Amino acid sequence: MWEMQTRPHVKTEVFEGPLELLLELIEKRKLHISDVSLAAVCDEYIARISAHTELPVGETAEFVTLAATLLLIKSRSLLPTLALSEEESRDIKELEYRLALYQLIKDAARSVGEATKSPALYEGSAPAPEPMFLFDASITKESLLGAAQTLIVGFPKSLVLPKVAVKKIVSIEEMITQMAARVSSAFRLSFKEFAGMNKQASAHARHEIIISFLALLELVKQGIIKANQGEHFSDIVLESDSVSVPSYE
Amino acid sequence: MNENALAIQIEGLLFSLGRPLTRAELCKAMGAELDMVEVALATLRARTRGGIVLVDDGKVVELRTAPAAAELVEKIRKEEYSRDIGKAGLEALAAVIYRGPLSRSEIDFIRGVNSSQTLRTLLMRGLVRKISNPKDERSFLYEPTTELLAELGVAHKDELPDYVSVQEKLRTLETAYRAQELLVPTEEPA
Amino acid sequence: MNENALAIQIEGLLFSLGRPLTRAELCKAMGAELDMVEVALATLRARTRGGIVLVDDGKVVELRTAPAAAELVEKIRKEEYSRDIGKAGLEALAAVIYRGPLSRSEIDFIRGVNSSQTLRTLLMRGLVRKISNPKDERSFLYEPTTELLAELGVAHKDELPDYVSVQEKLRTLETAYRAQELLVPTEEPA
Repeated sequence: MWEMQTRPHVKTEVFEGPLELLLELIEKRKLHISDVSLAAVCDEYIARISAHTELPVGETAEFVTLAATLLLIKSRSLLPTLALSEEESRDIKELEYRLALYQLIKDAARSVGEATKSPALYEGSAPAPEPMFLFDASITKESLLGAAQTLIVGFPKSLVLPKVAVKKIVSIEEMITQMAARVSSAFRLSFKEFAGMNKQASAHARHEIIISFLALLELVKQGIIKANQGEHFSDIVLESDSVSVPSYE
Repeated sequence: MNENALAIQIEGLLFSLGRPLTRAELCKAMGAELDMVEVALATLRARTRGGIVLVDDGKVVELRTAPAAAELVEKIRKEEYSRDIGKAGLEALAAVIYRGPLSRSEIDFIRGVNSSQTLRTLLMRGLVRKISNPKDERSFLYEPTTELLAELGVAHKDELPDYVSVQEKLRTLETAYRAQELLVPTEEPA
Repeated sequence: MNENALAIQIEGLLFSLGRPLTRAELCKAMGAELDMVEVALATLRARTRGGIVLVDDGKVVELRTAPAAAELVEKIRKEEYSRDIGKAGLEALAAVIYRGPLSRSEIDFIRGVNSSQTLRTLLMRGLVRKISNPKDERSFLYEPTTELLAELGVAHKDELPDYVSVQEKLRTLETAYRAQELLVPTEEPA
């Protein structure tokens, strides 16, 4: 029933969307979907999308939004004191859910693909009735023109970008800058909290925070270096300043 | 192959082709001897309790609607024919008239939905007809019948209102969409 | 009319019209209640020993050749079938089969990718159809068709590999997520 269509073959990407890439990274490490595994693959995810000068058209925003959530998960694993907002923890939960859902559907898609190789059930041909001409009064020059116009209007003009995603962050670099600022402010906040706490305990906690945060910065830098833009380095310097704050004591 | 398996295959083949087959054709298709085919045909003739029966004139065999269902079929056919061709019918007809002759998959492409049922109705009502596709002999193209054009009061389809401009617009949109499809690396070619 | 007579009439009608019919069309044609029609359809579905099978997508039924006849039919019809659906198409189909009917944005949400072009291709091939969304008149839902089932070689969704277990897993996942979501008030996923 389907007719052959000959079209030049398009070389496809190894991964089509952000969920697919993320799932691939997790499955490659034979991990289950959890915040731990998501934190573990964060760096590689960012490296992979940074290496792609051209992400699939229309999906860039989705890739970046997901990277932001991953960075947040990673940040929290490095900075256990990082308090998440309601929206942030919802984003993380949603990502884990979407990934698990996608994993199931992707496996099911494989079964569907296998089923297409099984014998198809073919159409019958009804015994042909005698040829005739049965006009219908609704067919007029005007109604045909109207139908043609419907076809013109209904033709997809361009690929519609997902509205929600477009509103979100546009570039990886910008997103990382925002994340760095977010984590840095969380750090300052927790430093203030600690300052008011028991001296000994806070000294210990501060020590841990500094180590964690340096590790995090390293990660953020990895993501930014590829962009090699001076302005982003200045962001890091700014973050380093905040790291140096505890040493004033 | 036993005669039951043979009967299944014969039934499937007759159903799919929708035309009478000679015993010689059956033997050839099955790669079976005539006596085996006769046994299988006897099995099929014995099945008289369904809505489909095997009609056998001794030379050719064919599947037909059972007499028990004939009256109903007649009634429903009449109802279908007296009905308007509907929005889908008008759209497919417009595609065929303004952009035709077109293959079924091209009509599907312009409408963005599968048109096989709609085209079947248009064919049965004699509003469009199939012509062979010069580019691919396995497939057909659809074009409006002369009766349809006569009924619309035009000698040729280009006398229809806005014929050239509508055709041009559709062509531009199709070309643009196909070009875009090629740019998007996310989709396997259909 | 008893259900056996009804089954004969339905089979005859499907055969002679040569197209899929909805349950609503059948009820109207037979002048019968839905539950009677369901019983008759179950009778037809149970007849699995012939060369013709009843494919049922839950809403629409259609007669098709049995899998046992597929090889022969393919050989005789000598048509070129492009059965390659592509990775994107298979994922969208899996979502629609195992979790459908779904809106386009729900499919996008599951796949993490814009699926509009993929869905258009599937619509063109008649593998999915659009139905109106009961929750939102302006949008559509996509659901599987008899064409899709026939292409996958099954007469009914539940004959698909792992149909029950995949459904079960999806339900478990969903329940866990919803329960968790109740703790954090949230909007509907896009």
